[in-house]
Amino acid sequence: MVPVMYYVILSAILFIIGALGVLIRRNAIVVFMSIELMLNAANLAFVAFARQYAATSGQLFVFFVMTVAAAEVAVGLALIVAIFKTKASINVDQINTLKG
Amino acid sequence: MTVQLILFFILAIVAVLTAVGMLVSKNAVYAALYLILNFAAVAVFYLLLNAPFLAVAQVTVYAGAIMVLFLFVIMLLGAEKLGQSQVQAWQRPLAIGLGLILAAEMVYILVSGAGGLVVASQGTTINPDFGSPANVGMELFTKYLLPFEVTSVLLLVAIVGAIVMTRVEKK
Amino acid sequence: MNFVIYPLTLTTFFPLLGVLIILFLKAEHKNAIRWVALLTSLVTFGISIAVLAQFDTANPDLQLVARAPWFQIANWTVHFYMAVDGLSILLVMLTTFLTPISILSTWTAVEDRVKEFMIFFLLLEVGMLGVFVAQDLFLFYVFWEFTLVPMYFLIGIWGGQRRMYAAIKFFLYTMAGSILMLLAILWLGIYQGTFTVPDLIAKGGIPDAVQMVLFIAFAAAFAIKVPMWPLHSWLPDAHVEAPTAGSVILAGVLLKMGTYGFLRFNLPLFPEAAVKAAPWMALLATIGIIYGAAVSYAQKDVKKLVAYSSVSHLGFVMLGLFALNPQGIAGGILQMVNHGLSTGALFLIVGMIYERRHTRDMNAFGGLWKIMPIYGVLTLIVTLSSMGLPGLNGFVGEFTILLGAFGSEHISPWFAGISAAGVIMAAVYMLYMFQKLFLGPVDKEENQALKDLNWREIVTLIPLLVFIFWIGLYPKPFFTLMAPSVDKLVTIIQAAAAGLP
Amino acid sequence: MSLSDLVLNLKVILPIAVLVLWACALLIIDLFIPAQRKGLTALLAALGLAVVLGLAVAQAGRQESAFNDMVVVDGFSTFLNVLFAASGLAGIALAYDYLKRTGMERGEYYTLLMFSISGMMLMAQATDLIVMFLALELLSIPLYVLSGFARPRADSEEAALKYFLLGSFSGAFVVFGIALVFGATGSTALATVLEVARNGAANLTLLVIGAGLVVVGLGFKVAAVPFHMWTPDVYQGAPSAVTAFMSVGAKAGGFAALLRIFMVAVPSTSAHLWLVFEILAILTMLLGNLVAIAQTNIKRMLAYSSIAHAGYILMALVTYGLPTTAPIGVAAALFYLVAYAVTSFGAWAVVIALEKAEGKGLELDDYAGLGRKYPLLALAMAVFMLSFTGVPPTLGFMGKFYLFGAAIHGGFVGLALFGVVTSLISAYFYLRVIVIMYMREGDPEVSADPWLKFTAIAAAVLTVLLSLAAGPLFNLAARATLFLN
Amino acid sequence: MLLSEATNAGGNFSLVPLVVFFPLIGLLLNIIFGGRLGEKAIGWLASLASGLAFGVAVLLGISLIGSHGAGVTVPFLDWITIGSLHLQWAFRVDTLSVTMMLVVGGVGTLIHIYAIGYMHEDVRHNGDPGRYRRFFVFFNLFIAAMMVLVSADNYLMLFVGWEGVGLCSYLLIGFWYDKGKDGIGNAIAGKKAFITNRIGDFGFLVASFLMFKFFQPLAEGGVFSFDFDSVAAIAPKVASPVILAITLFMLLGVAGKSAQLPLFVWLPDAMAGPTPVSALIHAATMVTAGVYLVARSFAIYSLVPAAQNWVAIVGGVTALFAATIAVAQFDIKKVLAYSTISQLGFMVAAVGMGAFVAGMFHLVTHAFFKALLFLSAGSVIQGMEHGHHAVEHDPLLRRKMKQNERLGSTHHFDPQDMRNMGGLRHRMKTTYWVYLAGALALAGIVPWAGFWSKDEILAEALHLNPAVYWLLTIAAFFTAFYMGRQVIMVFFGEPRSEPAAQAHENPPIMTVPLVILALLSTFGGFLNLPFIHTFTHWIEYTIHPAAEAAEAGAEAAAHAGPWYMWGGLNLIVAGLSTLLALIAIALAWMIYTRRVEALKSLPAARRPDDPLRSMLGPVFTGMEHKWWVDELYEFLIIKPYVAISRFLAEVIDWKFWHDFFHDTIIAGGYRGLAWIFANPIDLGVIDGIANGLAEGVRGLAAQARRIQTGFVRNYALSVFVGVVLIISYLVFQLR
Repeated sequence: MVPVMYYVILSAILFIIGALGVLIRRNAIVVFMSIELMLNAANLAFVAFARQYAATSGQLFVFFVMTVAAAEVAVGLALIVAIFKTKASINVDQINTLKG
Repeated sequence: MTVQLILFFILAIVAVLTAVGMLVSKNAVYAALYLILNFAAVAVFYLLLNAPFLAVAQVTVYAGAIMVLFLFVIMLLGAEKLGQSQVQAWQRPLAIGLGLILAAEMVYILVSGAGGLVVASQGTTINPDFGSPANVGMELFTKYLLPFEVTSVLLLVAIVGAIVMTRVEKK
Repeated sequence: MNFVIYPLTLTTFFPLLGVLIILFLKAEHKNAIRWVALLTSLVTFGISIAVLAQFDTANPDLQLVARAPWFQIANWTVHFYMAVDGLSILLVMLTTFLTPISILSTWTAVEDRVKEFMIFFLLLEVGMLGVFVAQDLFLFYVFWEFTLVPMYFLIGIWGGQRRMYAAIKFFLYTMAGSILMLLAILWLGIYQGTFTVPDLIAKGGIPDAVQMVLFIAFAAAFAIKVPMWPLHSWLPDAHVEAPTAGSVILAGVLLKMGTYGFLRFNLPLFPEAAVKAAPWMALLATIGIIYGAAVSYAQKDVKKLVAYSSVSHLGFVMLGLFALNPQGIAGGILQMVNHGLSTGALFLIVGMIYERRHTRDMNAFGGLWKIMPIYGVLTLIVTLSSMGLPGLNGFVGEFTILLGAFGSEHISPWFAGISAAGVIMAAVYMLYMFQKLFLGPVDKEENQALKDLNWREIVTLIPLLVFIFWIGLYPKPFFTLMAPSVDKLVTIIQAAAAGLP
Repeated sequence: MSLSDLVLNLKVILPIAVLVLWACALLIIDLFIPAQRKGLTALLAALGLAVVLGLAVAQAGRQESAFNDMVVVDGFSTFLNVLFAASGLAGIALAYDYLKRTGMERGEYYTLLMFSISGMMLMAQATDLIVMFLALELLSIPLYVLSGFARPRADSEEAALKYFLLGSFSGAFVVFGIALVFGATGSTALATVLEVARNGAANLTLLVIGAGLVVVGLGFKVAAVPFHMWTPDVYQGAPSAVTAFMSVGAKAGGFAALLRIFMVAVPSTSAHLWLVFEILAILTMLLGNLVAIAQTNIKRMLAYSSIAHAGYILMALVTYGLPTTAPIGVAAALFYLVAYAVTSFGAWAVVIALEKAEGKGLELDDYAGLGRKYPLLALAMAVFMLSFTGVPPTLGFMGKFYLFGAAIHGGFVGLALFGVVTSLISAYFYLRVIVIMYMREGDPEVSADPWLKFTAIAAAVLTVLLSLAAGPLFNLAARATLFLN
Repeated sequence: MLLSEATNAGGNFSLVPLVVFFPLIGLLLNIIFGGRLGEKAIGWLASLASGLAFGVAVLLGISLIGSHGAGVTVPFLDWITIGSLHLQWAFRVDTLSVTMMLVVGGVGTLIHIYAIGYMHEDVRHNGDPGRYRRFFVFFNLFIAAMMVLVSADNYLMLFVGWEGVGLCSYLLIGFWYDKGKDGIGNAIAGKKAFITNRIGDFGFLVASFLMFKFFQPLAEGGVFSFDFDSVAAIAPKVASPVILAITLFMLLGVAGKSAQLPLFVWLPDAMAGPTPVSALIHAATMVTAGVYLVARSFAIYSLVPAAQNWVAIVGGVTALFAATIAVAQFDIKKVLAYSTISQLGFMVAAVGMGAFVAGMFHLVTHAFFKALLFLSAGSVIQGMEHGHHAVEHDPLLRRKMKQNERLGSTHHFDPQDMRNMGGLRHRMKTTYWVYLAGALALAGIVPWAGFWSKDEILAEALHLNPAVYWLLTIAAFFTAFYMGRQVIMVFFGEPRSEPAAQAHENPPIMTVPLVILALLSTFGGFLNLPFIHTFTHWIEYTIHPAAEAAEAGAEAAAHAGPWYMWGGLNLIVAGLSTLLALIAIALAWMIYTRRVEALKSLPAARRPDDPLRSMLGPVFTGMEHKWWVDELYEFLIIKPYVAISRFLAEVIDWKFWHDFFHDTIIAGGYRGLAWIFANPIDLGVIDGIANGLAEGVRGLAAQARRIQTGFVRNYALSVFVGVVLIISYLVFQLR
């Protein structure tokens, strides 16, 4: 039996890697994927805790998060496509006309 | 060391490595593929954690549908690679430093502060039905009826939003 | 609830009726607007006389009380609580008295945006009256802050060259002080359980250390408003840039709000702290007196000179208040009125010449007495009043203040002694001003053809002069009005002082 | 769950249900409304919102939960629901002519707006972290889209992308935080979390860290420093009508969640987290007000101003662990939200009135001479600026009075001091607007839109009158904290 | 007690408020109706007002005789009542105040009448006839204020009159405010008078504060009213250092008003006023107020010998000091001005020593003869102006005058310069004779008034304070000398200028008052003849206790003293002073007739304008320049004050408080902070630094532009930093 905390630690590490992806990557799509990784990491923690407490609610939360992720992806990718049409770039570093 | 533990470590290494791979790969397509691998590894964890329904959903919805969509958009936009630029170069080391600090803190606090959980988990017996699609579905449509309905609205909104964002205006 | 027709509420809010009427007048009908404003303020003055008639001079407590719970926040009840006593009745009268005079003074001076001007002016009157009659700290604060707004516009829109700078500075400085007071008010309301002043005084029992902090928080608001040295830096700007009527009201009433605040709140609410702080306040007051007088003398701009003289004069008021004895406090109150009359009149006078010559540089004048004899004589009387010539109002105030300060148990007689030298210095800068403007030969071409005062201008000044003489020769009615309340206040302070080690 | 049960449960979320259904219906109806007459959609949406407002008001005094304790109706939720519905109406009023003028009039605008409102209302009613998270997303996703509604204007798209990426990013923190809270207590239901924590059965470490991460995510929504950086860019880039709505709705939604989670579920973390809130509040007030001074674009200035106001409301959260002060804090925060909403909508109405189709007219200098040319509009704007500053007699002052009072009641005098000092700082840039309007000469142009003017003037009148007769509003806000008992 | 009740007190005492009200009514009538009245009517109306006041004073005097000198207090109105302070408008009628009222009313009325004629000319000469009315309004105001001063029952009411007369002095000195040096000289002189007086008043005020602080607790019922009686009653119970302080501060007031050292400097400048003003205010009445004050306060001065000594020394030194300056003046009025200062010194010394009666006596006689001298000087000046006028309108004479070596231009002719006069005794006979009477009175020649009063002072001084006696005696010698010099220079010899040769006598409206005053100056001394002592007894009704102490010796000596005491007159003192006076006059005669003749042989360029100049050298220069006191004050007080106030105003207040502190520290700090937050911190100070490190040195401006990021990743970093900080804090907390 693997201690639950191992999963949680793993999920924390994955979460942080995801966050780093947001901070480091310049490709809007990759940034977005990193966010997905973060959500995924959180999900892992949820499932682990659900197992710990034998509570289905944890698993259901994961289910909802997946749905939300899907919704976000729909909107997000549409947005990226739209931006690409206007700016011909999805480099977040080039999207900085608003500032100050 | 049990088999489960060995399996865990192997998979954990895979998960971390694929995540790092996503982080560092120059090509967005590679990044997406790494991520799919990562999701797959996580799906196996779900199985280990008595969540078969979620494991399936993870593979189909996440690794399948969502990531395919990503790949599709990457290809569509031809945005596999971005040109090199030095803009914000300073942010990378800073972010990594901060990330390492945070990771250290999390590990420390989870190991030391949340230790009680580890012990408690040992003896827990699990209903064999736990996490099965039937069980999850039952919960979903009774106790979690409202959130479930909300997700439907959410998806509707997402659809409308996606259309609004991409529809070509007829002038 | 017959609040609307209650004397004090009616006095306070009556100008709003004028505001309403003016709102429905066309901006082009300037004279109609002026008349409405003037009549409104005159009626307000009339109502305030009715208030005075109902005022019982023998009663030391708050009178003509209009009190009702206003609203409740958490379990802190805020009251709509208006009342007057001997400490405030004169200031109420001063406000209603100066407002019509100021409005009259703008008759030809303000041609631009008359409608807005009059609206702001009447709103200002509401705010000022509210400050003097509010007996609930919250209500008081609302009026206190509210006065900033119309004054801000008066300076900012109808002011001189650097009006924006002056307006913002005025607003920020005064607000800087009052926000600390807001915290102190909250503290009192929350920990003492009431916002009404009489209840707070009755409750008492604030620990010494806290009392000092609260004292300072209140003092910050009032000291800036007064303004006490060294917080006076906004005053010359505000005065110089403000239009004449604004200056009159600013000097005549708004500054009094600060000294009144000390009187109404700092002294009775925190008597122990007041006793302890008295030497420091007296020190600042004394520095203000001497400093203001010295700085006035070096000014070239008449209005600035008068502005700095206010620093000096209000130093006297503060010195009197913190003498913490009947002579000092009564003198202080009277000196508030005196300063309102004299300095108000001086600003009117400066405004009159500015309207004719569009400069306030003293070097541009000289020998005006010959050209404008009536103007000269009226100015002379006001000048003398301002420098405290016995027989005129200024002397009565300054003398009683100094007498009180010299005899005070709480502050050193040195303060009074040094401040008395301020009387000499007042003569120096006032006579200098008079000399620069009115004496000597008429050596400037532009001054040759100046017209003497017209009837309207004389009418604006005469009421002030009447009071200048009246208070100087027979101030008894004024002292009678305030005496019981002052005695009561002194009793409170004495009791507190007796409890101190 | 039987049908009658369902009906009973639905009654609790009736306003939301009606709103969502009406929005779905409108999606379809909109298809049949010709492009030139999208105003009709607006009117229909407004109608729906008005009905929802009525329903929300009708819920007053009710106190019951539904859907297995997923949602609740109580004073708190009713108060906020009314606020959200009213904000929606104001948002439509502001958008009505603006969309036409700027050529982005499409029916989806209104349906998205309504969906977003439904998310906010759900947020106010949610008593389970799952629902809360979903509500957060339901609130946010339409706003992401609306921010980019001026597509293909680059500003607007950029705003949308920034908002979206950062929103999702911070959303992930919320999810992870909830996961930790779940890990600490084994439940996502607020009541259970509270109970477990109270019994000492919860893992405090996980609970505190989880709560801390939730603060991050929601702090982003309410634009607390240092999670605020999206605000100016998004406020500037998004269509002004959206910004106006967002500045009120998103913030109120975020605070609804923060208040409910921290007051109801995890007061046990206050020993660890109150300082975090205090520092966030201080930083937010300070930075928001300071940076606003340096702005020349009115939208950016209002953005920083909205950051600052979030700081003031955060003051209420600092008190969340004190049983006697917390209700006062909640009431004060709710009151302040109303004050802020009224003032903010008014100010944005003026901004929109001056904005030109090509995005010009947003610099502060464009306001020169407004006082002379459009006295009523300028007067209204002056009232809003004074209310933002906190000068009586305005709602803004009442709100600050209440908030500072709560802080002092809780013993946070230093925090209150920061509050007043930053208010003073804020006076500087708010007054500058007045200075420019009244004391400089200029020739501004205003689009004569009755709805805008109505909104502005009504807001101004409300700002002043409500402050003078604030008693009922204070009572409502105070009663809205009943859930804490 | 009101007026009606006071009437029952008996006699005419209740009329006393009228001494104030008559002049006030007069001035009000002139203000209101003066515009429609002719000059004559205005003048006579004012004179009538003053005359009526005098009439009331006479009635009061008669009543006092009737009541055997018992004074009364006539309350009129409450003034200031606060707690333990109770001030009244109340009038005091006793022999001391009535004496002053008589002097003020009598001399005042005469000068009013004189001024009717004098001002008629003066306003025309100065080219503004419109000011005629104003003059009489001010004059009546002065009488009213002076009456308030002398009839006051308490120190504060006295102070009202005290400052009131100061105001009138200011107004009348600056009456020709557009004339004088640079057109503003007169106005400045007025201001100088007022401010110098204010310095004195400061002393008065502090004295009154001290009085209140220490007398009030001892007062009956704890209520102190500053009235003379209660002050006198309480004073012995108060610690003597306090009394000393009070008296010394009061002395400062006295020095200011009565032009004593060190505050005398304003009086010579005050001569800028029209001559009747100098006569009435700056010789006869106002300046004696200080003497009156000390006499009034005899009860407290008597308690502290140290203070008395100080007062006496101040008086004595001033008397001598001013007398020396008077010797070297050329302006006819300046001589008289310094003479006035000197004579005031006599009086102050007298009252200081405790010889209150002698001081008051000299005050009265001095009022007569000094008013006379000033008025006759005015007559001389106007005569000279007539002469000048005649010269201006006669081309022949004008040419003649042009040739006059010392007067380059006729426009700068000074009708007051004695060097332009001479020989006037033939052209202005009346003036000459009355002037002579005045001069003899002042010089102290038997039997003119000055002899009796001055001699009484000297006799008392010998007895009470020998040092002061010698000071005064020498001063008396100088007095006789400069009067001799003046009379000779003005009236004797040959006319030294064309106008002097053309001068002529003034109309009777001016000369009649002169004659009356001359008679008073001649016979005024008989008020207090040896053996009879009418005046002494009169005053002693009021200054009884002090008189007992101070004059007991003199009285005793009068009856049982050595051979040289003759009915209260010290024959040795009288003889010595008379002898000295005669010697001085003789000396003056020698120098200014003989010596002048002798000097005529010198060429005009090298001929000194005054023979003394060559005889005394630098001493004369010193005297001529008033021992440079004005310059000293300018250097020590005025310049520093102006510099300090400039410094405070321009540097401290404006540059520091206003600009630096407000604009730089507060506003600038505020803006700077805002900028830092807005730009580097909010948008990446880190960016700027890191870029700088990574990319080397680049222009700061470029950096500033570049750090306006707008990068979404920076924003995310900000969020992340927040997360790390919060988690770190929590980890630290939970540890």
